[in-house]
Parts: sequence; C-alpha cells; structure tokens
Amino acid sequence: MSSMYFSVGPQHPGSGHFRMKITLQGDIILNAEPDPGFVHRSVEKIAETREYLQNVPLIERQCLSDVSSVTLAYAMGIEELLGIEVPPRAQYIRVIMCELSRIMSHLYWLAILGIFVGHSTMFMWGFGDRDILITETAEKIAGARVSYSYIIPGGVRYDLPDGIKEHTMKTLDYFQGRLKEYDAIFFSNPIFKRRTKGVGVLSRSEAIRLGVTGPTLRGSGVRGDIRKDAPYAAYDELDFEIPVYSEGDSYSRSLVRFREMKISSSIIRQAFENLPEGDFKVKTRKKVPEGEVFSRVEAARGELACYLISDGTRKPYRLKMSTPSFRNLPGFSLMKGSMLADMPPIYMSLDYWPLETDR
Amino acid sequence: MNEAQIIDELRDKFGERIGTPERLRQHRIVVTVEKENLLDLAKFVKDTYDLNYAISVSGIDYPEQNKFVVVYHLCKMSEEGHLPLVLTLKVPVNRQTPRTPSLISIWQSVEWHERETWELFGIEFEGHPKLERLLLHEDWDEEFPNQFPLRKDFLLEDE
Amino acid sequence: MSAVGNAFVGRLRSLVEKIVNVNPIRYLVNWSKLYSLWPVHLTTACCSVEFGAANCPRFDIGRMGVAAFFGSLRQCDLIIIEGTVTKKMAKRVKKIYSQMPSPRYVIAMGACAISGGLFYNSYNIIKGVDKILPVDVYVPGCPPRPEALAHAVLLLQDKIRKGRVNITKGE
Amino acid sequence: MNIINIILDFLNLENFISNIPNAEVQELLTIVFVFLRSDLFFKILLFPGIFTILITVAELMWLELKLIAKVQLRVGPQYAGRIGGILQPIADFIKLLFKETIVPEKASKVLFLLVPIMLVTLAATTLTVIPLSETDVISNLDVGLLFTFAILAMFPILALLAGWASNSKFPFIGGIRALFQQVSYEVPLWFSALGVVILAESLNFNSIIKAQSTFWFILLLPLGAFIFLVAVIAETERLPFDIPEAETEIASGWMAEYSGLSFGLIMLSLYIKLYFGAAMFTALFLGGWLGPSILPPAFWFLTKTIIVVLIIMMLRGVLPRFRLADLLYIGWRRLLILSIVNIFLAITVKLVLF
Repeated sequence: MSSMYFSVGPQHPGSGHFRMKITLQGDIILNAEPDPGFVHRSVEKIAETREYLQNVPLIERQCLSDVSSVTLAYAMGIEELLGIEVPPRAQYIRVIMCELSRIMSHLYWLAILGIFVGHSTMFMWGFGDRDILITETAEKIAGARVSYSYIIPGGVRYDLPDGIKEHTMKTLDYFQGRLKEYDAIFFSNPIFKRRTKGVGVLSRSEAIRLGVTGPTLRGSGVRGDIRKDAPYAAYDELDFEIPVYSEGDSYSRSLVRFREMKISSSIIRQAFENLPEGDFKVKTRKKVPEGEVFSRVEAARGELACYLISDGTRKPYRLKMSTPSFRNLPGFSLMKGSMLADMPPIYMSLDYWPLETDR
Repeated sequence: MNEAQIIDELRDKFGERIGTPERLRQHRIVVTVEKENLLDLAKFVKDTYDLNYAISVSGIDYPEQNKFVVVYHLCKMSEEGHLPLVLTLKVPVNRQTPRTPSLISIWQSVEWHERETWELFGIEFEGHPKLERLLLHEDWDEEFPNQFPLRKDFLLEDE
Repeated sequence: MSAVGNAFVGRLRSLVEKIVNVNPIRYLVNWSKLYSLWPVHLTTACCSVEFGAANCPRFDIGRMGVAAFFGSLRQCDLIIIEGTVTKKMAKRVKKIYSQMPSPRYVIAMGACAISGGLFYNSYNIIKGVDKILPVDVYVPGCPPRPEALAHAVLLLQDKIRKGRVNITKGE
Repeated sequence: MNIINIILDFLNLENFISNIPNAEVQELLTIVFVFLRSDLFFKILLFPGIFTILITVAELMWLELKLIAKVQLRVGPQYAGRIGGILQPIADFIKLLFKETIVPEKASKVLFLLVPIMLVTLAATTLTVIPLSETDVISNLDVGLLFTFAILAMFPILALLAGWASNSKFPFIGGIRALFQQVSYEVPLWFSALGVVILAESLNFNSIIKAQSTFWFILLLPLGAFIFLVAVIAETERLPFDIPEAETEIASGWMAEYSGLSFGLIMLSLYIKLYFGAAMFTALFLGGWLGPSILPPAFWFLTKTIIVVLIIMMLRGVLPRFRLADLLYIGWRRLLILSIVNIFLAITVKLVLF
C-alpha cells in the first residue's frame, strides 16, 4: 500500500502557526514530524540589544497566553544576579498573577481542545469564561488584558487595587461552578473519553527519556513540578497538591490540566488570605553585575528555564529561554501509529504553543 | 548528596581532565570540560548521579576569546519529581572549526536543542542524526550566506 | 475543451459583471458581502489570542456575520493577519491569499502586522504585512483588544457598503 | 385558484398570445400556459416545491445559527436583516452566488462542477415523494420509500466523486470517509424503516402516515425510531458524525476545494438532505401530517419536521465528533444488530396489535 504525504498547517483548522508533516498509510499515521519556525521572531537576539527592563514586554510576547510565568523567570534571574531580596508582598502578588495566567492558559487550551475534537460549545465557553473571569481580573490588577508586563525585576509594577480581593473571590466562586459544568458537558462526555482514552500513550520512562515537561509529564505519572521541587516566589508557604495521573494517555494529560485549574484557584484564595502588608517593589539598578544565572519556574505548559549571562552592562550578554513547548516537541512522536482522527487530541494534549517554541 | 560532595568526587575522578567544578550558588554547579573529555564526563554524571534529564542546551559566543561555549543544563528527574540541583556542563569550542560531539547518545532529549544550537550558532554536533533547518526560513542561506544569527558578529539593523 | 470553456466562463463573467453593476442589484450584492465575512483560519502570531476572544460570547463578532470556524480557505472572504509575519510565514501568507476566491479582504491586526511592532529590528520578520498583501483595515494595538477587532470589522463593512474596497481579481 | 393563476390573469398574457399570427407558436405557447396554470406547476414551484424548500432551508440555517449561539451563550447573527439577523443565510447565499468559483488546475473540471448540481438535484428529487398533506405531494409514488432509499444511495458516490474530481488529498480522504460512513449507515437505516413497512404494509408515504392514525409508530417501535434517527444523523453528516467534513482533521473534507456558487449548492444540498431526513423521520414515525384539524395538515408536518431538525442541530452544541473507527464499530456491531432485533419486534407488534 502506498503512503500519502501532506502537511497540516500553517493554514489548517487543526494547527496553529505551525506545521506537521504527516505521512499517512490508510488511516494510520506512519510519521509525524513537527516543523516549527513560523513565528521565529528572534527574541533572544533582540534581547541582547535592549536594556533589561525593556526586555520584559519583549519576552512576554513569546507566550501571550501565559505571560506572568515567563516574565517571572526573567525577573528572578535578574534579582539573583543583583542579589536583592523581593519583598514578601510582591512574592504573593506574583503567585496570584502566575496562577491567574495558568488558569488563563489552561482555559485557552481547553477551548482549543474543544474545537479540535469538534465540540464548538466548549470552545465558546472556554473563551467566554476566560474573558469574563480571568482576563478581567488580570486587567483590574495589572491594567491590560493579556500583555500586562506586570512582573518586573524587583517586584511588581503596581500594588493591588482596592476591592480586588472581593472581586477575585466572587470570580473564583463562579469559576468553580463553571468547572463542574465543563466536567458535565466535556470531560464526562463518553465520546470525548472514547476519543482520548488510550490515545497517544506516553509511558513514564519514555516521558523522562524524551525530556517532556509540565502536564505532559504529570500525565505520565511523574510528579515533576518546579513549584514543589524547587519552590520560588511564595509557593513554599502555600499548601497545594500536584495532580498526577499515571495512564499517560491524552485523557490523563487533559485531566491534569483540568484539575490544575481548580488547584490554581485555591492557591489564589490562599495567597489572598495570607497576603502580607509591605512594599510591593524594591529599587533595582540598571546595570546588572557580571555573572550567569539559571532560573526555573513552572509555567502553565511546564518547566520554563531562563539562562541569563550578564557582562556587567545595561544589556544582557546572552538570554536563553528554554521553553516547555520546545521541550515537548519530541512528544509529537506519539502520533506515530495512531489514526488520523487521533491527531488533534494528541496535538492538543501536548498543549503546544508555537510562539513559545520559536521565540 | 550535596553539592560539595559532587564537586569533590568530580575533582577526584577527573582531575586535570576537566576545569575546576564551581559552585555558583545553591543547587547550581558549573563544570567546564574540553570536548575530548565531554562524553566521558557526561556518561559519568549520568550513571553516578542519575542526571537523566537535560533541561536545555544553549550556545554562547565570545568573539574576543575566539570561542563558543556550548552549555548543557542537566538535572535529575525521578517519579517524585525534579531534584533542585542543576549541573551545568560548559564545552568551549573553537570559533573557526566549531565542532563538538553530540550528547544525543546519552540524553535523547537534547536532540531538538542541539539542532537549534546548530542552526543559530553554526556549531556542528558530531553524531547528531538530523541537523536540518528548524526555526529559520528556507531561503536563509541565500539571504545571509554563512551567517548565524546568534553570533555576536551578526548585527541587527539598528546596531 | 479548455479554450471554449474559458471563453464561455469569460463571457459568463462579463455578463455577471454587467448585472452586478445595476444599482439595486449592486446594493444587494454589497449588502450580502458585508454581512457574510468568513475568515480564514490563519494565525500568524500572538494576536490569535485576542482573535479567539473576539469570537467568544462576550464580544461575538458572529453578530456581524463573521463565522467562527471555516474549514477550507476556498470558502473564505476575509484574511485576518494576527500579528507578526515572519519570513517563513510570509511565503505561506502570499500563497493562501492567492488561493482565496475574490472578492477577498485583508485586516492587519496588531502593531507587528502593521509595521513590525516590538520586533522591528528582528532579522526574520516582514515589517508590515502591506508589503505583501493589499490591506483594507489596520487595527493598532499590541495586541488589539477584541473591541478594536470588532470595530475593524465594522469599518470593513462600511468600506464594502460604499464600494471602496480594493478588489483584486484572482490569479 | 392559486397565486400563479392570479398573476397570469393580471398580466393577461393569453390575449397577447391570441394576437400572434403564427398558429404553431400560438399553439405551443398555449400549451405552456396550460402547464403554468396547472396544479403540478404550482406544486413544483411554490408549494411544496422549490420555493418552500428554499425558504425552509434558509430559515433552518438561521435557526441553527441562533440555536447554537444560545447554547454557547452568544447572540448569533444579529445585524443582517434587523430582526435577529434573520436574513443571514440569504446574505451568505447571495454572497456565494457572486463569489469567484475556483476550479483547481489539476481537477477533473466537468465532473468537479457537475457534482454540486447533481447533489442539489438529487436532494430536491427526494422531496417530491414526501407528502406535506394528503394532497400536497408532487408525486404520490406507490414505492415512495424505495424511491427515497434509491436516491439516498447516490449521495456517498457523489461525495466520493467530489473528492476524486478535486484531485486533492484532503477532499479525497473526505470522500472515502463519506463513502465508508454513508454506506455503513444505510443498512441500519433500511432495516429500521423495514419495521415501519411491516406495520403499515405499504411503501407509499401517504398510506404509511394514514396507518399511524391510532398510534404513531414511534410509540410502537421506539427502538426502530432511535436507530433511524441515528442513521439519519450519520447520513446527513451532522455532528457527532461529521467525520467526512472534520475540519480539524481534514479541513472540510470532500468539499474543501469548492468555492463560490458550487460550495453554496453543496451547502444547500446538505441542508435539503437534513430537512429530508427529518421529514422522512416525521413521515415514518411521527405520524406525518396527522394532527388536530384546527390547523392545516401541512402545518403539522412542517412543525414536526422542524422540531426533529432542531433536535439534530442541538447535538452540534453538546457532542464532540466520533472517530471513523468508532463510527464503523457502532454502525456494524451495534446498530445493525439492533435494527435486526427491531424487525422481530415489529413482527411481534404486528401479530399482537393488528
């Protein structure tokens, strides 16, 4: 039987700004090779030509659905080089923003997953709730819907506005109810289960060998989460669990993200309850002392590492972002041997974000 | 196993073959190693400390010192999660003939990272199965022949 | 067959154009065009987040006849350039545009699509999508809010109603 | 006296014809006018013919947009045609009418352009035998049910032809999928309809409907009705069975290369097919035009049909798409067996009740 070759993307309803080269035999995918680079905007090179603070909006564009974690990794790196201690209030606000953007990112993922398996209502609900609940809260706190450049070296840009605690609590209460509805219409849906259970199975050892990260890793039964393993910001003072599912299929990866949304909202609650008084920012210098630093955070899609080398000037000498989507690229080999109809669920269960890969 | 132990052990085992292991701060160790000894050291740290998880591979360009440095960040991943320790391997590479052995035989996960470093720095990884265009566009060689964007001598428009 | 067929199609097209230029019919045609704008599923960069939000219940550009999902670009009228166009993507964007049936409209969304934006000195981007496509409406912002996109759709509709759109014939 | 006659009387064209000197032309035109004034022409053109179909289909499209929007907490079309965007489908269709129709260079051109026309023709043909009331039927065939199934069997072939003529990869996969799906679901569709035929002892739609004057068959054969509905959804390629068009997998499937008017015709044929599927379900299981005589029978028929269509459309809002393998599994391993069980049930019911 002869095989058929085609590329999915960059203009395809089942792809983002990204291409998969698929070789198909009958209905079985023989080979699926990702072809990134459609949004390679050379963030790392441009960052070498701009000052440290100017780079904050630049690097957050590489992952617009999850901006807080990206900027946090960068800010933590600079703070470590400067040797400054961020005030506890800022640490808590950072946790709040990171978890908000984690929910934002997961809702985005959920919406796209919905439309990928043909469930347009999940798309609309996911995007609608993301908009009404999460981006609005973020806007109230930081002043912009998605690209707020709120976390800067030394703390956060502004203090929390008045009445934000009540607003957020109310929002999260409503959000909890919505999560139950998502479960009812989507995650408990027998067709959805049939499409994702046992599809794209990634075993535990294979997950570690391929170096995947984030929910993709936790869906394979590895409890790898930087928030617990190497705590940063205020995570070591908060009580939360890490959802782990050991089946390693698309469904368990989806469930990890679904549970994480719930856990994130409880983290936000705790952070608001324990929010200390004090400064929200400390003064920083424009020149960063010579040295190198490797800072890691747990972004929505997985471990995000920022490798920063400074030569003592106002601009970074080298900035390398090791992004979770890039590290999940080997996961596309899961498509080999599955059916063509399994391509969208596997693709979405990796929660691949092309901008983050290409930078 | 703490950082001091690792540093001592590495120093005992390899001695002159590697640069002095250095503790940058908590959980961060940097080892400089020439490319001839890279594979030995990589095998040793993987087998001894079970550093089975390569986080990133990056290149740095030092035109004044006429070298590139390929940097590997490694950590340990068990079922119960990451180890906070990150071991950094630095491999200096000659700038005229940038070649270094690929570590893909030891860590499968460096495949895409090395490919990216090859593309953006022009560092050849010997033994890498697939060094092909990844991020740059297909006509790059015609537009900028023999140039690599992340090298320091590649200038952006307003520099 | 093809020569006769082409002549036939050409005559048919000129006949259609004659009919379309009669005033009330032109009004009707323009009315139908402006309320039925099906966008191509093409995301070029991060503005896709806000494009998705513009489809969602809160902003719902479906009210203006912008259908949310369309599978094939052969059936689409509108191409929204959502952000930066890299050189790798530019080739595809041109190809996609040439594959769309006319009349087709272009909205350049975001600072990157207008002029390169934040990435103005990158080596891998096209500074402004108008270098490769005829743009009808520009939406400033980084990224523009969904309201801005909805307004752009209204502006485009106004343009179509007044017949001011630069209609390019298919290749 | 129908509206066409009134218009013709008003125009008073017969007088004009009688003044034509050439006798042959006069005779010919007279025959034409007799046909125009005949009941058959009225039925074909206005009711229950083309005009009714177009209006129903357009409003079904609008209802779908609005209904799905409601499920998704949106507004849906709003501005086209003031009242809730009621003219949205009409705007879509006029736009497609005046849009460029691209024929791919490598396509088999004649076939490529012929398929949409054949699709619409076939879809409309099926409706000739469905009675809106006892008299409002274009052709009261004795083998009406057989006729509709014969026509239905043509659709997968046309879908495959469309995919093949496009000479493109996604349409081809879509065509193959359509063939798989529709051929496998035709069998349960037939078998579940057989139950009705056993009870009604006829293949004529009017007799089948009249046989339901005491009990609707959905009460006697609920299993058969369920199988029939599922098979109809699969035949009309609606969610959760829109596998031949799965956007995220194969980008609109077999209609991916169609644009402009030919795509408009395909859309039209799909919606006519949907309407036809629902009409068939109404006729076979919901008592067709039967209903209290306060309102005309055609009203009851259309109301029931639209409710069935809405139920089918509603599924689009709540269910994701099946996999092809699952679909075939359900078709052959579940529905086929159930539909055979249904035939035995029908025989039992027949023996017990009649």
